[in-house]
Amino acid sequence: MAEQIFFYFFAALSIVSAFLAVTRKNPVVSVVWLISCMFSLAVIYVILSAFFLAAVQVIVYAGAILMLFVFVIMMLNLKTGMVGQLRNLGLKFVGLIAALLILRQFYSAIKGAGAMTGLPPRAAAGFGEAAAVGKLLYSQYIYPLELMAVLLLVAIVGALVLAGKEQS
Amino acid sequence: MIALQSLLTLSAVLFVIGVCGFITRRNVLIMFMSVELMLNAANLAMLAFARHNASMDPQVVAMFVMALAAAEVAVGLAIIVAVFRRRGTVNIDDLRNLKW
Amino acid sequence: MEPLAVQYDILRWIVLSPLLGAVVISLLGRTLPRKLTGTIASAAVGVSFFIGLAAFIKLKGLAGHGHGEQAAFLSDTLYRWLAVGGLSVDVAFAFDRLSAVMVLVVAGVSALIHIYSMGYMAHDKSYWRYFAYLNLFVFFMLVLVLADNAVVMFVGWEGVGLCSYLLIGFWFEDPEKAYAGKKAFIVNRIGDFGFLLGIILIFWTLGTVNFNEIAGQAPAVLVAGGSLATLICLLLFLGATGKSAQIPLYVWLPDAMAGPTPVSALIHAATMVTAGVYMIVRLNVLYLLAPAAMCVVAVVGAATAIYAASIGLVQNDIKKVLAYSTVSQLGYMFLAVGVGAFSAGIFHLMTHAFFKALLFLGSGSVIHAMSGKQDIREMGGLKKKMPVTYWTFLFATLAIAGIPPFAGFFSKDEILWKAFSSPQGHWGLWLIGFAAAGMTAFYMFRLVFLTFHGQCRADEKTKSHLHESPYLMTVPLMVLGVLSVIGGFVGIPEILGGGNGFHHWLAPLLGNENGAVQVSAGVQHWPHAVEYTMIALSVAVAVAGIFGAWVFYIKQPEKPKQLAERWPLLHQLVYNKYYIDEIYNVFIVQPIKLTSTFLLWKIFDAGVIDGVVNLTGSSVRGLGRVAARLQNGYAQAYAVTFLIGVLLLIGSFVW
Amino acid sequence: MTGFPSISWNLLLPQIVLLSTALFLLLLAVIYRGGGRSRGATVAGAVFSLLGLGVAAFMALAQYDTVADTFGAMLRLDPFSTFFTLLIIGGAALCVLLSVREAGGLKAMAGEYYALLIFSVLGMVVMVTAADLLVIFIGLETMSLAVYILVGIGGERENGAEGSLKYFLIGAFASAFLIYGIALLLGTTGTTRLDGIASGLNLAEGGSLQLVAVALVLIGFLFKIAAVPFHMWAPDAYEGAPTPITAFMAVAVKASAFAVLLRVLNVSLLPLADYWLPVMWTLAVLTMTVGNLAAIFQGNIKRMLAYSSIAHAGYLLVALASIDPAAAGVGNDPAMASVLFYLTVYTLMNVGAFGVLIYLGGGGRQMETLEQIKGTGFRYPLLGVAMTVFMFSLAGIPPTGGFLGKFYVFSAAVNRGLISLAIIGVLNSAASAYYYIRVTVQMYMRQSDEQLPGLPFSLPLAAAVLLALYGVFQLGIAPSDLLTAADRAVLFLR
Repeated sequence: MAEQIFFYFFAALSIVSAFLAVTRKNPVVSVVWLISCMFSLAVIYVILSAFFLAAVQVIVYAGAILMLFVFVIMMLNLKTGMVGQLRNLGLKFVGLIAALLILRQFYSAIKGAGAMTGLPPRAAAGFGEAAAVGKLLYSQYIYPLELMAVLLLVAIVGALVLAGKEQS
Repeated sequence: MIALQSLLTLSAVLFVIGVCGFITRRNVLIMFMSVELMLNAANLAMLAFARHNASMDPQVVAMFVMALAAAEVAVGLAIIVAVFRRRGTVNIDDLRNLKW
Repeated sequence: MEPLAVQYDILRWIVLSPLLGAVVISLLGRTLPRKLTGTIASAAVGVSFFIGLAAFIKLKGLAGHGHGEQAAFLSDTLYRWLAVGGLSVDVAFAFDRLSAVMVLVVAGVSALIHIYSMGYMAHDKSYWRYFAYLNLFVFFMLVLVLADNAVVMFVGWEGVGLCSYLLIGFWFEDPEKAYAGKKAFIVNRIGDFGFLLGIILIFWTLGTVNFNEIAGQAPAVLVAGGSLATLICLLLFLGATGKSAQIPLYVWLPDAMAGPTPVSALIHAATMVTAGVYMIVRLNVLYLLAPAAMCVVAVVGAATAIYAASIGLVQNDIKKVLAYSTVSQLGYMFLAVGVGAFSAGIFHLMTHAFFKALLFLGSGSVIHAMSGKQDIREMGGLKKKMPVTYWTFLFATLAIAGIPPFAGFFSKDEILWKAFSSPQGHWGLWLIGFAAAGMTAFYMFRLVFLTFHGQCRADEKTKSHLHESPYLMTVPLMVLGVLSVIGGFVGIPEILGGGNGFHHWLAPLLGNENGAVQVSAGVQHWPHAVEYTMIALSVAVAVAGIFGAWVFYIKQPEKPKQLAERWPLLHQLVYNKYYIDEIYNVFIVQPIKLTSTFLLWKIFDAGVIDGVVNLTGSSVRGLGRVAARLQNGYAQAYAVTFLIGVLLLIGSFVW
Repeated sequence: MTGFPSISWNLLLPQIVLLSTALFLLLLAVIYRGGGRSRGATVAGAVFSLLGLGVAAFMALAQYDTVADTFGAMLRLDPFSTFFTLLIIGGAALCVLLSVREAGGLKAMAGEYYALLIFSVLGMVVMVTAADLLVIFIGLETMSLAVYILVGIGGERENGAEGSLKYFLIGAFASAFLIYGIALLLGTTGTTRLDGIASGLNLAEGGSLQLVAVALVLIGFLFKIAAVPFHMWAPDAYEGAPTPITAFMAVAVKASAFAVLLRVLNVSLLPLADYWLPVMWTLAVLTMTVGNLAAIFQGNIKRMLAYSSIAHAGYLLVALASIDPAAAGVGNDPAMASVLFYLTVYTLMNVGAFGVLIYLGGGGRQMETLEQIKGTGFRYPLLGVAMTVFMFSLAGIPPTGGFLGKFYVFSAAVNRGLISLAIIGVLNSAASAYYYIRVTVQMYMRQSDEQLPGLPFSLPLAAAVLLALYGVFQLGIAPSDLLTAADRAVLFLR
């Protein structure tokens, strides 16, 4: 019961935070709301017994990724919103309608998945803990893991190439 | 008991909020943040299924998605910085030298 | 009955020899002396001709040695080109009775024109390039006529179009000529689209693209008169109208006269433009299964014949007259195949190749002498200065006018007779052909009289340069002159005491003759008197045409001017080619432009239109505002388009 | 819980070689940056890239006939994957040849340029070898990130950064859809393995969620091949990118995405053929038509080729719409084999066309628009001839490979009774001749307004153009070897 209350509270919080994150004028405020959203999700992860992932969510997303956003916003000195007139309002309106229709499609598909209703009452021991994730990562998923290392290397090189000091 | 459908609905709503943010905001940084939101929605769906199917695989995949998000952010922000240096703006509406 | 194929390995050299010539010339052409370049090119085509002759003799021998007289042919398979999923296409050549005629005509006339070109182009700065293109053209043309399946034929078909494009635009510096080349190319693409679809449909219905197999299977598989057979034939005919300059795709041919004159003779008179006729005769079994399509062919042919002839009446450019005359004569050939007289079509194709090549080469000789002037109003009296040109030109003119016993008489007469008498014929078709014959005689003799008779109207400078052309040019003229006289003797009709050998030679390949396809209506037997009357009538109309021209242009040269004054509107209309180019522009080119613009702007890539909108000015700017909603350049517009795609794709999956 | 998967290292050799090459190039970049010798970096980078690609190709060729799984069947090596590995490496090698001048302009960044190029090749090879959606996804992202950066590399170009940003933003957006699809598919079928997905599909129970998932996954790949309406990023990214990278995107990125699409459709989604075949039909028509119509209006040749590459994706989608679900894995399906053949020809003719364009730009005078190339055909005869051949091949005129590719695709469509689709396709290709021919017309039949400069000879560029020229003719005149290989490759697609 408590689980349910927690879930609904944080679900609501995450939706509100997400909504505020994409609607605030000031990008810094947006980032703050996004952090709030990610924290809420981390709580939900815990409810889903994904303990390790919840930790990673906080550390990587809130701690690293969003801080990077703040850093760039500060560096480019973009604390205020955009100036100048809004363009393509009709187009954006069409986009919003399309997005809502897609949500409808998702929702009816989710509802249509009738047979799978409740979550199992209790996860197995050790489910979602670091050891379980780590074991899989370093055995069955060793190949994608190595690839991910390459991907991160590409990202580092790329960031250097693009944003590194221009050579004169 | 939390229904799987509630979790998936939450994830779908977050995903679509991300989509809406992406198509409406002019600030490329916020557009980019919206993409992060969409990725989070996908992760939520994954973890819900992990719990529901009592399978660890979706959790591992979610892990990969987070790593990917980190890589994407590094590159994306670098591109944004490069654009800002050249054009002095992060307003997507002002970036239309390439068209037609 | 499967025809008997006899392997004959040297067949491939008919085709490869000009290709080799083209390669050698394009690699070494810069360094070789001019004479040698021309000789290599001519020799390469000569080799093709003589191998063709050898193959012809061999084929005749086969026919006489009881190998099943019906359908023996020589074949040479190089390699398997594609073999996938039930479709196998070989690069293979077949030398049967039809391709034998075509090879000899194509290679023979080409060789003569090559020799002529050595004289005509002697001072051109891009001599070697010209010969390389010319050899390449002959290569593709021979591929076209020797192909044993439709796909290889299509390669030749596209190839000749390509070379024609290169050769029309030969003097690239002139933008008008470049435009003519482009026009030819694009009009031909429209036709080729039909041809390719026809081939794909044939493959789909018959499971093969090999001509022999098509002929063997079509009567069993396709319903005679069925819509599928009709569709295939109409698509193929669309291809033919493009290549052979029939209504409505004839517009490119008169403009194609921008190319050097020997090119006009080779490509736009003797060989390439007849490819459409050849293709229909090659697939005659299919056409016999589609009477409706044949009717279309006949009507289009007849309409083109008279329409082009009427434009030819008033043209003043010597090459333009010949160009319209070519379109008109091609119309005759389609009239013939349209009424099921396939052999008559090929017969006329052959004689036309002789006399029309001769006419073009003769006009080239005149233009050469006139220092490049082409307007017949500035000519006159050239008879004395250029006797060889004059006499050969006169023979060819008699041939095209249909005066016995010149070559054109026999072939044209057979077409007219068949248009009248064959089961698919109609007296109306005959009447049109008959009228066109009179017009032809008139405008051709108008050309002869204005060019060679009367007083010379050229300025002094041009006059002083007037001379007969060198031997390299006159010898081909004489050879073609002889052929224009005697070329018709292979097909003298039975009623005039001949054996109509030409018809019997081709008969085994023709579905209505060998019984592969039963032609619906029974053959009606006409009394001899009718046939004699028809012959007399067609000779009479030709003579009348000549007489008319004589009256107008020799006896009373001021007559045409009077006519022009009396009916100025009519003269204007005809003189401006019925304003057909303008009508095309307004009704076809512009609407296509507009439609594509509209579609793009309204539905897809609105940004493209922004440019168009800006160009067309403020009148459309109001509409442009709508377009601005989807303006390209805005990344979010891309995202919205993407999103709509997502919506529709999911929608198509879920609902 | 499964243990550590068995690994056959030798199957990984091409990937290991590519990875080592990329790492070595990074090292090289550091060394040269210290010395400030930009020319050395350019040449050495190109040489080692080619060397690495060559060795990798050799390794792949050596195991051409191998059919094996490794890493717990996350990778599947078969003639299909090897065919594409070789195609991608070949295309990349040609692009390296095209890059020499461009990389020279990057000065100190040249090393990174080549390293990123090889990294993205590695990503593509992973994509085409993978038998697991997760691995495909990571390969795809490796490729994409590297290409995003390459589009924006070098500060001098006017619009590089803008093209890169647009490509990146829309690309990340599309990736999110793909991930969401993978998440739903993983949840509903319990696996990311391609064959597992096929058996996990169960339309009776929770079917619509699976269908949504499949649609989202397909969208992710359709984005990469620039199918309309997921195409709008392509012209901007192509125009903004350095020309060799444009070529690279047009050929290698597209080829690898098509490989994945073929594999996913055939291995995982065959039970849903009734759903996706009509979708492919519609997309094919849209993609061909929009690509061609838009290309007609372009004055910039690079942008024109971008739209043309969209149109070509449309022709390839015709083949996808003609796949015979009954023939998959049992008999040879001309539709699928035609994709392989077409992509090979397409790679050659596109690289060739871009190569000529790059070569023309070598005289210190910009050569990107139809205006600028006026009269170049006579000034530079060999380039003129080569460009003409490539344009004719793109327009599908025999005897070039482009004609056979189209013929093959359209006859596959007719073979399946999709006559209207074939008619639309042939009409499109007839219309496309208009804008391809215009390039030739401009080169040969218009005078240049100014004196055209002499072009410095460039061995790598000339080599790339000549190789492409040879290939276009070879595939038009004697294509049987490649056809056989393509036929055989698709047999293993299951």
